[in-house]
Amino acid sequence: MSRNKPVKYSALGLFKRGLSGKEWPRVWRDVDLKKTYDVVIIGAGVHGLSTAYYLAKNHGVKNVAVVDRAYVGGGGSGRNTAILRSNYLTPEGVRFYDRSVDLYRHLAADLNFNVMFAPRGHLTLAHNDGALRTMRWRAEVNKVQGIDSEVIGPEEIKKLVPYMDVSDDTRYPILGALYHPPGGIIRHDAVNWGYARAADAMGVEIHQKTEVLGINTAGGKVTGVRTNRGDVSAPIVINCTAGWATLIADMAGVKLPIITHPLQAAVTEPVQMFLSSVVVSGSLHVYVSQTDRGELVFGASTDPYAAYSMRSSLEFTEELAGHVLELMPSISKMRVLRQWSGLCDITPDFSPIMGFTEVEGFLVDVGWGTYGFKAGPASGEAMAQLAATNKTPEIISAFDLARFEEGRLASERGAAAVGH
Amino acid sequence: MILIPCPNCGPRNSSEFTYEGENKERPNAATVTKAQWRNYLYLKNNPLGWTTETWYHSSGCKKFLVAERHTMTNEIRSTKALGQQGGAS
Amino acid sequence: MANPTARSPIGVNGSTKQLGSWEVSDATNSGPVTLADVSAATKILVVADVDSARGAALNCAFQSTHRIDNALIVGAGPGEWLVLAPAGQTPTVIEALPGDIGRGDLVDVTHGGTLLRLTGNDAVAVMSRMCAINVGLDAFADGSAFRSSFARLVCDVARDDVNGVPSYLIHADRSSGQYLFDSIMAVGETFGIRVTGYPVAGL
Amino acid sequence: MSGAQGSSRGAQRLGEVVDRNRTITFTFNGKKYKGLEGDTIISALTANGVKIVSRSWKYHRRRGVMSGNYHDPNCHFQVNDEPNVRGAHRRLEEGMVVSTQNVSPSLKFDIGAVNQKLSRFLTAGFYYKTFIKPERLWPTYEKVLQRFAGGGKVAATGHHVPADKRYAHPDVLVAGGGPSGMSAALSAADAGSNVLLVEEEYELGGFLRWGTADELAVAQSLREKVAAHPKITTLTNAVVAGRYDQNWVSVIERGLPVVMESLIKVRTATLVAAPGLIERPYVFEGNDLPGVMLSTAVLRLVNLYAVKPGERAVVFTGNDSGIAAAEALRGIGVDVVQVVDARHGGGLVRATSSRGVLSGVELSDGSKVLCDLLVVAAGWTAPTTLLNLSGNHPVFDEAGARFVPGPDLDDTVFATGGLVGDGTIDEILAHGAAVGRQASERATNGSVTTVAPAFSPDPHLPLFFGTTKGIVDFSEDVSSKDLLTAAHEGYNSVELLKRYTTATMGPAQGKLETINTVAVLASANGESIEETGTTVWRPPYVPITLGALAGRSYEPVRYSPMQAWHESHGGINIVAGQWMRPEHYGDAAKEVSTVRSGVGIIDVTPLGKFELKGTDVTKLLNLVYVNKWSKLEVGAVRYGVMCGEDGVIFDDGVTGHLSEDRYFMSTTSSGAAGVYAHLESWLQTGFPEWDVTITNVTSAYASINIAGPQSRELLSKLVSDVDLSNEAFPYMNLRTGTIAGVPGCHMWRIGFTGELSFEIHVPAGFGAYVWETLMEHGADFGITPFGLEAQRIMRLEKGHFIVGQDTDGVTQGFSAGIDWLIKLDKDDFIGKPELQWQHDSGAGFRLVGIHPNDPKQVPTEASQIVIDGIIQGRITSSRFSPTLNRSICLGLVVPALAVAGTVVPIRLPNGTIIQGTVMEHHASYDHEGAKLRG
Ligand SMILES: Cc1cc2nc3c(=O)[nH]c(=O)nc-3n(C[C@H](O)[C@H](O)[C@H](O)COP(=O)(O)OP(=O)(O)OC[C@H]3O[C@@H](n4cnc5c(N)ncnc54)[C@H](O)[C@@H]3O)c2cc1C
Ligand SMILES: NC(=O)c1ccc[n+]([C@@H]2O[C@H](COP(=O)([O-])OP(=O)(O)OC[C@H]3O[C@@H](n4cnc5c(N)ncnc54)[C@H](O)[C@@H]3O)[C@@H](O)[C@H]2O)c1
Ligand SMILES: Cc1cc2nc3c(=O)[nH]c(=O)nc-3n(C[C@H](O)[C@H](O)[C@H](O)COP(=O)(O)O)c2cc1C
Ligand SMILES: [Zn+2]
Repeated sequence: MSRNKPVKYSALGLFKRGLSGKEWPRVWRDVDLKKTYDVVIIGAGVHGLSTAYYLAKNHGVKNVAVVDRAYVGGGGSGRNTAILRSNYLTPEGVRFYDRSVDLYRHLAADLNFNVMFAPRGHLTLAHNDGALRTMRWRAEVNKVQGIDSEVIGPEEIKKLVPYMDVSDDTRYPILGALYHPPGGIIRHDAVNWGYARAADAMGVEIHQKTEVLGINTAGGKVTGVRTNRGDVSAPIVINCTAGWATLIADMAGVKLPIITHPLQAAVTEPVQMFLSSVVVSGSLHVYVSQTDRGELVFGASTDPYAAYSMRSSLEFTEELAGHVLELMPSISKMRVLRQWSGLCDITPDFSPIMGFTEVEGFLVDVGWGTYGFKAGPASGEAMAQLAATNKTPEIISAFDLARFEEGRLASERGAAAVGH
Repeated sequence: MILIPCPNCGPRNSSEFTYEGENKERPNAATVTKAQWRNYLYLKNNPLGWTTETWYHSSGCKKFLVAERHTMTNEIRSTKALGQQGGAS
Repeated sequence: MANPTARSPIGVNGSTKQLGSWEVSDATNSGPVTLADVSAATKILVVADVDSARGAALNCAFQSTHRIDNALIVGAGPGEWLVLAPAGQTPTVIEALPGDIGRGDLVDVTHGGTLLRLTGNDAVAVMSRMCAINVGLDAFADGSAFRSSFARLVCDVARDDVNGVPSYLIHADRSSGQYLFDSIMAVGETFGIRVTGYPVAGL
Repeated sequence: MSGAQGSSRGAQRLGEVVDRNRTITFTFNGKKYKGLEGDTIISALTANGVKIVSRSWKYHRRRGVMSGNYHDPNCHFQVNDEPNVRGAHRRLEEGMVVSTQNVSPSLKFDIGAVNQKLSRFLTAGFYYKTFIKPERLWPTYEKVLQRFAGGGKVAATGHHVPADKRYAHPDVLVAGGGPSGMSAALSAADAGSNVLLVEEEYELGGFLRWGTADELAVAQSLREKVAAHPKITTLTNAVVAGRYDQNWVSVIERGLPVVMESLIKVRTATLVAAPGLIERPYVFEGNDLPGVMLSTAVLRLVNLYAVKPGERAVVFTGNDSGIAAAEALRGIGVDVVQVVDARHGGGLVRATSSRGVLSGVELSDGSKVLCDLLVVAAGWTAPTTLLNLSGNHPVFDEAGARFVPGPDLDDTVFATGGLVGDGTIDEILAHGAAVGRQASERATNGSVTTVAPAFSPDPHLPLFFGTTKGIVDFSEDVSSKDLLTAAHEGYNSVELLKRYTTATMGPAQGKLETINTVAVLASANGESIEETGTTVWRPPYVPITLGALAGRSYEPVRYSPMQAWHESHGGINIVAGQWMRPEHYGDAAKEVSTVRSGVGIIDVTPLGKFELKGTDVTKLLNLVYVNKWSKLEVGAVRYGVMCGEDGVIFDDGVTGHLSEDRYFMSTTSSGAAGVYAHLESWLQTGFPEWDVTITNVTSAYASINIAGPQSRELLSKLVSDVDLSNEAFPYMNLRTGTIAGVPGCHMWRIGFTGELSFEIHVPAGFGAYVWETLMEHGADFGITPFGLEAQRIMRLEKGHFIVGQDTDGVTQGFSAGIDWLIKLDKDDFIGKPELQWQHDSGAGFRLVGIHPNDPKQVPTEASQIVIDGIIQGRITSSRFSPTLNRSICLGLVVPALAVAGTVVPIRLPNGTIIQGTVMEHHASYDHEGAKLRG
């Protein structure tokens, strides 16, 4: 097996190559698809890639293929608004996402790839007292778990976001916000590429333009996958396909409680920095942050009906603009540059599904809905452990598939109106 | 904005409707097992392709209707009022 | 005890007159577009099977209007009619409604709704800023009706021209009356909209 | 230099659009200039000899006019408080304050230009490779990177001036008002269709506007026909910005009097795309120097504005547009020193500079020519965006060296003009006319019979990049070298290349740079352009202001009939969903004690109210409520709780039996709409045979709760036709009668406060009158109006839970302490299986009353009950009770703690732990209900 020779990225390296004009080596290799792997991971999003990375790094399982019908990060992982936070509502959720943010914090060094983690602070606004009560609830659950999360009032919000209209004569007055200083944004593509590069360096193969067309099973066990590039056998197949998760699971005869809804996003043209925090308003269905390039990145809630269409809609930008101008009327002359859409795999309890299915060796890491990017590292770490040890790690035990039939829903529902 | 041909009102913007999703048969509550009931509650088809689903024309005739929609193109090839045979296309 | 006074959800700016128990504006303005608050009008909701005796007797298809004497019947929904008449005529209107109530209902919703009349040659321009339905003069002819989202409210809208001038009756939930009125006034501003009083004709 | 002096306005041109008699004064970077009415910012600056108009984003290179149209990436300015104004499109206005964006300290001396020196190190994606360690320094580096952010500034003080959006419903919408678009519009209109014709520029005519005398004449004649046609509505300075599902099309009108832009939402039967062609830049060293311009930019500047873009010009061309530009330049007195025609073997190697602007060119024959203007005419890009957005996959036409519409065009979308092919004016007009007729046919009768003449691109040279490296994406400062490096590193598909280098991600969104990007990548991969493909086109076609998208805000507000009274009597509003209602009138505690000792009234109009009529109403009630309804007598009311199929509580309320087949249901205020849809859903989809008609009468009645020991006395002053005595009208009953002379009022003996109380429902028009009358007659009793807060305190004293506050998204029936209500012996009801299983397992939290041991401590709502680090419950409601003079709470706790007398630790937000005791009952006040029944 050919190993990719990793070359360390550094400012010095950049300088030397700038002088010598020597090219950088490839981020990951283009190799032929083999007939057999120890593990086949479907989906080269953050979940598939991080699972592969931790399989190789933490468990020495390196004969792994990550296959994707499109390109690395072509799914939700390449089209999400890259908001990270750990201030969830349920104790299981808080613990899990906190682990993920912690891994993100040191990911650049771990992967030797600058993922531009920016903990700029995360604000969830409350416009009525029901919402404010939910914010308090979240804050208190968080504090019990040691997460930095506090309800703050309009004056403090104004200090963090000077462009915010916090006056009380608006249609949706801002009564307060849940403030979560460690929350922030990250350069999502860099995370995907960084994981792919680091996994590849340890021997994992990344196969783009490789579409899974079927799952082979025998006697209740998975034996491999059928792809547009031929059959591949593997005793373990992990479904990390988010919006397409039920289509893959159906191939294995596994039913998942998931509905696919498009989620849209948009960016404006860049302007000089004026917004450092991430601002979310559940009641107004909008969230916004400003990237280092100066664009505002917007998101909202999912489209109201199930679809696999990734087309955009006009009403999305209309609603978004209306609502964001309620919050920041002064940005009325900024222009929306581009809008796009991705697919979200929504579960009944707004929580993911990680673990075993009734088909032995067919594992799922799905149900990531509108919030799964931030979970990438922790779920990859846990799924790798699960695949390598055949045991469910404690940190994800609340998120098993059986919980639906057994009536143990892990409800993030209360706080999930716009759950980024 | 997709256009939904309401069998009562004619073509209307989808923003006038509430999406109800796949309509599932309610199991008999007297005999149902947990597995069957939770299947009814949580497991819905999520096809890529044609799907049959219920919409509620909440800002129009206030009637529920059944539509066949393609989940990739959002094309709607038929709608019918509940309990009605044919219907608008 | 004094006689009880009924008020519209829309505040009156200026002088009022008494119309039965209702207090209404007595302004008489004209302009390229006018808006009148006719919330005091009698409003009866009839629900019946379309092919029942009553349904047939109302003689008014869904999405159209039909006049019987001074009442305007609006085909508001499939098997659902909104009967509009001058203020204070609830008992007479109910009395005059043809056909028996079978399955279905008849409810006096006079107090549950707000009713506005938007009139003028520019009225259609105002309308086209507030709802997605094609309200072009040909597409939505006199005697037509629809129920749709209007200023983001669910409204029943009927075209009921006055002396050949386009005119629209807009019916919405009473609690949003002031909001609806203010919204139309704001949109109408560029067209020189004027507020006028309760029409003498009564609706 | 940016400060260059002297006018370069030439003699009158045939198609000139400026008014030489009207001068406009404006400032650019603080300096005063003059232009003419009709000038764009850029034509005026050029007329003033200003060559350097901006700095590039990353390397801060000097930039001048390039494409000279709306999309020109070098011509973005800050104008007054507006960022990113398109200077090659926006017309001058008197007193305009124009400045360069993103330079410090000035356009002339821009410190960022040091990046040019570093450019070999700042290759695409350099930041991914650096600033990795030490981690703690990254935030500082990030701040430095943010200084790169391009674009103008927005002020915190601006505001949103709402523009009305409007809807339009033409039969045919034509995007583009060039010859093909006008021709299509005319023939569609002649065929009887209503046509909306939308043109991005200020006038119709397309490329004809800067053409020859003949072309100008054709344009004029078409314009006149269009203007005279009654079935054509024309919008200029408006743009078709997007095409969405089923021909839902966004059109932006610009330059309106008060607002900048407004949105028209068009549902059109058919769409004709006639956007013409966009000239594409050519990649070579020095291609972004000020003085290097596309031929159409030159044609515009010269023929529309009579401006000389330089003194000594070299023209590099692969088509007739370069020849036309040379002609125009000569016509205005520019010295065209050489025309290098690629069709005859000419080649361009690089452009050279002196003091930051173009000074000469080096040609492939080795010659060097001095010049201050290099005109480049490399070829055309078809702006296929509207087709891509319609689901079409354009295909690459090798010979024509551009994309053309693919065969999979939606049958309601048509294309004509330059987008489809090249030809003489007559051929363009003929194709436009045929397509216009097709669009009309499809719009009116569905089937298309007209056959359009064959029309395809003429052969064009594939001039994408030359032998030297240059800029590919001008707005993102991405060079062909960057692209090659990235492809070599493995970012070798268009999508990865785009995201890694940011090519095509800037304001022009690929309209100028996609083809060259793809061509460079194709060369790196040894593939064809077709195989390489393009990135995904997305809306909008051009950027749209948030203000236009937002428009006027339609956020319905609901008021009760008594709102005016509340506001004039000190009521402080609270937003409760769509409703505005008084939270209190100054002192909620005082309102509580007045009610407890005398009488008070509260406006509860927002309560959901439905009239249910029919022979099967009890069946419906039995289905949706967890309790039983068959034996409810006429005149009685009953409390009920509704759960979902998952057993989770979603609403509660009281329903009364008015007469034989008529019931009156009330719901929570926020639950009303949901309950209505829920009931209709079961009736329409589950039990269509049931005879039940539901009428929403929420707003038809003003609802007032009269509460307090003296409520009966007060009400009896206003009611004569109903016996209000306890015997005749006991608790949990209803009567209908006349209040204060208003007939048809419902009176219910119920209340949320725990006091003797009457909830009255009065025909809404009389609401204010009845309220005022109650206040008047209550004066003797010291009556008080009370708001939501007093009611919340009293309901908590009485131990009533609030759905959504004391319950949440997973609280099943048996968790709320309503075991007595849930009738598992009923055959069936919504949620029964789950409730049965919850009953059997005893799972889930339990709602209990909790009294803090320190009666002065009021634990904040949401305070957690934590034992051994594990969350065991939380406070859902808490208040200081003025009646009991102590703090009281409701809370959800694990079953083990739900035993009266259990002491639980409550963690306050500041971390302090206080103790609370679980109570026997939810109610802390009058648990037996003696007051209610009195
Ligand atoms: C607009 C938007 C905004 C979002 N914002 C946030 C946010 O701010 N914070 C946050 O935490 N989360 C956010 N999310 C959610 C987040 O993006 C996803 O949950 C997450 O990226 C899922 O990652 P994944 O690796 O599981 O799946 P994906 O990244 O979606 O990857 C799935 C992959 O599977 C591949 N695939 C599918 N079918 C096949 C097949 N048959 N064969 C081979 N490959 C296949 C696809 O090509 C795709 O690349 C957002 C999502 C969207 C759409
Ligand atoms: N000689 C030249 O300079 C030249 C230049 C371009 C095209 N041509 C020829 O002319 C023909 C083109 O004629 P035509 O009528 O197709 O194009 P055109 O370029 O004359 O007109 C197209 C018009 O559409 C407008 N437009 C583009 N996108 C728009 C949008 N989204 N919304 C609103 N308006 C939009 C443009 O502003 C332009 O005025 C081609 O055959 C080509 O060979 C010649
Ligand atoms: C955080 C973030 C920032 C983005 N910024 C830009 C941008 O500045 N310019 C741009 O053209 N697209 C931007 N995009 C959108 C992408 O171009 C693209 O639309 C998105 O990844 C979805 O892919 P698709 O449009 O190819 O389907 C951004 C996307 C994300 C997730
Ligand atoms: Zn309908």
